[in-house]
Amino acid sequence: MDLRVEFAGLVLKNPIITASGTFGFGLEFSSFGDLKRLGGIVVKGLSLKPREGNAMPRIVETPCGMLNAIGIQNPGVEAFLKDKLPLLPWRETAIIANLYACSVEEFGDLAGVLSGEEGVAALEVNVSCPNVTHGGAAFGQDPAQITKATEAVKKRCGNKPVIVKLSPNVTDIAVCARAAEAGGADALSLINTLLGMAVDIKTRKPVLANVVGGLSGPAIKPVALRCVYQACRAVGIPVVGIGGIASAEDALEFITVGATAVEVGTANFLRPDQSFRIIDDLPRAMLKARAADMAELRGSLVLPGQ
Amino acid sequence: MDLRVEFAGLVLKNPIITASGTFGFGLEFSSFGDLKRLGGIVVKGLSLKPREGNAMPRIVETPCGMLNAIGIQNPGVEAFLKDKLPLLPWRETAIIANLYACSVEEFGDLAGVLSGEEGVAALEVNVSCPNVTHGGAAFGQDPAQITKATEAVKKRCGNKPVIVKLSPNVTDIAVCARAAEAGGADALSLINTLLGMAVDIKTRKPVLANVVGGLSGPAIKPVALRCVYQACRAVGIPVVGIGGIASAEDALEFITVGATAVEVGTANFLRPDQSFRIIDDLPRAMLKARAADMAELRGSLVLPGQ
Amino acid sequence: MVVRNCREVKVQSVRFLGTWDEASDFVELTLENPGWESYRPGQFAMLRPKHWGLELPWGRPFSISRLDAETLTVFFQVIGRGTSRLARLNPGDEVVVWGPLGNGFSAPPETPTLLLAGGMGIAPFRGYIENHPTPEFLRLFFAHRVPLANYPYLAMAEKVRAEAMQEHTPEDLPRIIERIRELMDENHGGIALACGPTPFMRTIQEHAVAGGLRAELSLEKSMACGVGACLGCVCKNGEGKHVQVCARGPVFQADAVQL
Amino acid sequence: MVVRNCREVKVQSVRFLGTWDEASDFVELTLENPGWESYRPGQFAMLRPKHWGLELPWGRPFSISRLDAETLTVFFQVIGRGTSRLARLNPGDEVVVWGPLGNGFSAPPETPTLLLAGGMGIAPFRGYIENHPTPEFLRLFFAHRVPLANYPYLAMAEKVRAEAMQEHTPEDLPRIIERIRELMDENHGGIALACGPTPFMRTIQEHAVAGGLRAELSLEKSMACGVGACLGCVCKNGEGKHVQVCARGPVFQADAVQL
Ligand SMILES: Cc1cc2nc3c(=O)[nH]c(=O)nc-3n(C[C@H](O)[C@H](O)[C@H](O)COP(=O)(O)OP(=O)(O)OC[C@H]3O[C@@H](n4cnc5c(N)ncnc54)[C@H](O)[C@@H]3O)c2cc1C
Ligand SMILES: Cc1cc2nc3c(=O)[nH]c(=O)nc-3n(C[C@H](O)[C@H](O)[C@H](O)COP(=O)(O)OP(=O)(O)OC[C@H]3O[C@@H](n4cnc5c(N)ncnc54)[C@H](O)[C@@H]3O)c2cc1C
Ligand SMILES: Cc1cc2nc3c(=O)[nH]c(=O)nc-3n(C[C@H](O)[C@H](O)[C@H](O)COP(=O)(O)O)c2cc1C
Ligand SMILES: Cc1cc2nc3c(=O)[nH]c(=O)nc-3n(C[C@H](O)[C@H](O)[C@H](O)COP(=O)(O)O)c2cc1C
Ligand code: FES
Ligand code: FES
Repeated sequence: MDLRVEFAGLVLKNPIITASGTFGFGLEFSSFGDLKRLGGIVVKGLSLKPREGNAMPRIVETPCGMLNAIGIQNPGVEAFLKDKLPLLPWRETAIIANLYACSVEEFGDLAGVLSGEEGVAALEVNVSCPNVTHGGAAFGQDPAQITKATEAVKKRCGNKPVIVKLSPNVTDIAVCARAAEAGGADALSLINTLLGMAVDIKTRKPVLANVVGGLSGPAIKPVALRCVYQACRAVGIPVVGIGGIASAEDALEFITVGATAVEVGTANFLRPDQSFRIIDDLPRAMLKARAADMAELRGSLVLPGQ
Repeated sequence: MDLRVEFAGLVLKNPIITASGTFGFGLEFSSFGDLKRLGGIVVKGLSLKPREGNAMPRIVETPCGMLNAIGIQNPGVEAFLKDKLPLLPWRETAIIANLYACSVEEFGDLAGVLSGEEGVAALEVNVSCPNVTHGGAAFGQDPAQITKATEAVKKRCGNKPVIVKLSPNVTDIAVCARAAEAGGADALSLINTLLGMAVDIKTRKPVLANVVGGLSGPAIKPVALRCVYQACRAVGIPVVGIGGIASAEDALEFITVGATAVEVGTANFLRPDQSFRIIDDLPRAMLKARAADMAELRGSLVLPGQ
Repeated sequence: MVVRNCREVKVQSVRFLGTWDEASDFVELTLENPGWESYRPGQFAMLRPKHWGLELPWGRPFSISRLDAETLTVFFQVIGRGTSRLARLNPGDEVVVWGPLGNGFSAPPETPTLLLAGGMGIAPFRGYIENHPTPEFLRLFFAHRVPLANYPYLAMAEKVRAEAMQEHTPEDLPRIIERIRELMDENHGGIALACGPTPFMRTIQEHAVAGGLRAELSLEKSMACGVGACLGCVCKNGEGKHVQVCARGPVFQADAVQL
Repeated sequence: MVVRNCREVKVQSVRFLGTWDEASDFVELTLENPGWESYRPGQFAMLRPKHWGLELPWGRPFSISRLDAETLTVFFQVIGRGTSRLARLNPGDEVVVWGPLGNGFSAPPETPTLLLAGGMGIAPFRGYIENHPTPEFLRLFFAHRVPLANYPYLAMAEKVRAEAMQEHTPEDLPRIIERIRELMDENHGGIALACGPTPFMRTIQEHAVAGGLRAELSLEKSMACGVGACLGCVCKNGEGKHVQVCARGPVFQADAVQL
């Protein structure tokens, strides 16, 4: 069965991409499956300078999900290009850089650094980090900032496709989707995490040192699917669905409402080969949906009365 | 152990209230526990006229949660007052009416009908129903409408305390909380459901006839707790915490971040006596939190660095 | 056999005792009797194993298939997440049960009564036959897809006049429908009770309404609470009003419900 | 005993074989060996029963307590949602295992080696002792709260020089700390390996750093991935940089980590 998908100039073997922050730099998983089999890999969020991230504790398990407040710990974009990218199978699999910045200018600078890198297939612009108040949150929730950040990245990215990753913590996701499209985004990806919190009643302290964190995992799948559905109706550019995807069926739900590809995040923690297993299982799920290929399934949602 | 809580002129035996739409009119549960033991009962959403609600299917189970699109099916406020209220132990337990309307005027009218009813302890104003586009959604997401609806209810409610129930589907819950406070709300309750969706890939149809529905249950607890935390910091009026509460520990997490009482919703489906079991379990959980009474625990969250 | 009124319904935690055939997808699951003295066949129970945690927040509704002094039996097919976990219980595991729920079938004595079962719809009739005051007036018709050995049919056929038809191919369907209509016509003056998939029930409803025959239909909807509170399981009654299948049904007069 | 490099780590689904004492909260859990030929004591495994579904999305990390040709054993205490479910596995249940993970303790031959175990921190030393090339150079000190019979201590004490001290009341603590310091001083020139609760480790770290003694500490943090990808389990290294406990540890040189 042909599982290929094409969008924004990318050709992926299948629609399964690993989500930023949940698959490291890919190399951590090379003993659990052949990285070349993945549709793509979005690496951990990259900033201009190295970042140590937030204080510990940074993660907590919640019913069917988890909260994280990693705070974009990363070695910086230069170290990624020097130490990690050369080890990745970038000729065979789309390696997508995830850009984290706290200002429009920094986003532009990051795009400039990555624009000439042969091994980078596309840029994913994280305008939605809920963990860090300075910059991240403001960006993701303000349509004007989304447009500006997108424009800044588009101006400096060379010929790399630009995917803007949206936060769900907004009143109207369609407005944010259109804001990114207006800025020239080649595609959207969504959702990033929902802002959440947990308290340890024994100590009466927030479990996360950062107090609040991002909720991800199967718990949020219904919210993610709704957001992707709304975004797909709001814009003309391709959409990558993210949020709680743990099985091939889950992936196909997102494609049915209009996503072109999907990213698997928290499910990589169920077992480290989960993304590979989802790919293995795609043909079976496609038969269940009686879908000939991905293009036929995409956006084929049958609304009541149709 | 003294579990009493007082707020907005109400005195409750304990902080456990059953949430609207998940406990019917209370009577459905009278064989599973003594209704008089509950802190309070919020009845199913009431509208001026009877409503048939949405088409079927209306509910779907999701990981650690559920989606519903009941569409406020109810016999109308008059039928409630005539047929249900007299059967409830309203002298011993706070019976709280949940008001659903599609305009500011209707909210005022509903308050007018209920204002003189001895058996009604308080009014909960549902400005957040995500299921119905006409009216509900607009109200819950627009701070100006929240203020107006609150004012309209306050003007006509006689001496009944008014609790405004907020939707979490907004960019900034603090803004909505302050909007309700500005309208004269005596208390807030939150959260209502998160807007979500599910698709059956076999039929390629949305599982819910209404396409989208409200996500509730343990899955959303982290989001609810964060919203309650933010609302408690934003306003001076008491806050009732709602969202995913399934145990006494969960209830105490909400009280620790500042809630005065809580409502138990989807957990009533785990088993029909769950709210009674949570009350039974409160003293043990209070010991775990080393809390002397509810007032001492309320808002005692210890932030990092404190 | 008394109709239990709602106030007597209790939640109990009981032990799982075993299943009839561990390898099959058709599971006869036996629990300790939760202390119920009687029930009305057609009533159902909500089951939720204690160790389910939170992933599946709802109980699962099943027709009460048998009740005796010691045991409660339900008969189900593994179709999804809940039933596959129920089929893997270990002896001694605790199951939370609430019931008996709903209204149940009529059981008029000395009245020709036609039991129309489609597939898993056979479950409630097991106890119906065992508890009927005049079983000699009963007649069972069973339409099924998988082999008869998967169902408790044979034990039932020993007690009442019974016949079964298997749907091997879609072409068998018209013959089955024809036979149902014949039997309903023959049963004129009596009552027909039906439980099965929606198309099966629709056939029966149409024929009953058209012919003015007395019939009762047992409905299935996804259920969250099982006690009439959530309004998630409604169907339309004769006047087009939404009523809860769990509390006002699951059994409806054929002319008083829209399928 | 070779250090497995990361590329050899596999996810395997293996069968649960049994536990040592079904009624206890201290569980020695034995699984089929997932096909591992060797491991380095101090390394750990992530365990996730296949039937867990989605409620608990993370595996649970446990020190490898023993490994032989047929079996993999971990030793844990029931403390929360995951461990209580692990303690209730049924024989034949499948468990997904990934490992061996992390770096493990040094095992220099013919070197006086002091094993300092606090509570459940005894788990990795079981296999350490069994696999050491020169066990006569090992000495075990075990600080514990609950009775000794709950731990695999006695089996270990048969093989190496060992002593145990129980903390009955908080007043016992200074004596225990004193004894640890004495033993560490006596072991000067050798190496101390420690695993236990944070205050226990802090005592050892302080004494090692102050005295310039060679020591290794095995850390515990909540883990999601176990393979260095999520950055949820970090500690600060000597330079104050965040490093993953799962991938760069769990064993750290005492002077190269902040507790
Ligand atoms: C009153 C009543 C009596 C029933 N009696 C029987 C019986 O005796 N034997 C039997 O095999 N089945 C019976 N059913 C159907 C049975 O409840 C479902 O097959 C079962 O709930 C499926 O659960 P699942 O988790 O395996 O399926 P999933 O598809 O994983 O379940 C997802 C959700 O959908 C609901 N659901 C799925 N299919 C059905 C269905 N056909 N009817 C109602 N809800 C459904 C489930 O309850 C669950 O909430 C009855 C249903 C009702 C309402
Ligand atoms: C490398 C390593 C080796 C370990 N070896 C052992 C061992 O041999 N024996 C043993 O009894 N325990 C060991 N632990 C601790 C063990 O992993 C936890 O006790 C266990 O995960 C608790 O899970 P739970 O679901 O029962 O607890 P819950 O509190 O319900 O778990 C909630 C979450 O917190 C995490 N968590 C809670 N307590 C701890 C803890 N102390 N350390 C790390 N994460 C925690 C859990 O993994 C889970 O993700 C080890 C931990 C690590 C990191
Ligand atoms: C531990 C962790 C770290 C993450 N780090 C990033 C990040 O660096 N950049 C980013 O855009 N998203 C990050 N995310 C968000 C995920 O990429 C994804 O959008 C989100 O988790 C929802 O998908 P899921 O439910 O499949 O996990 C992170 C998520 C987790 C759980
Ligand atoms: C089936 C169902 C029906 C509901 N009906 C109403 C309603 O009529 N009015 C209202 O304000 N909230 C209604 N809610 C929302 C709940 O009262 C509650 O705010 C929400 O479910 C979150 O709490 P929970 O996670 O504990 O269920 C309904 C929820 C469910 C699940
Ligand atoms: S299942 Fe809740 S009303 Fe019927
Ligand atoms: S547990 Fe994920 S990095 Fe260590």
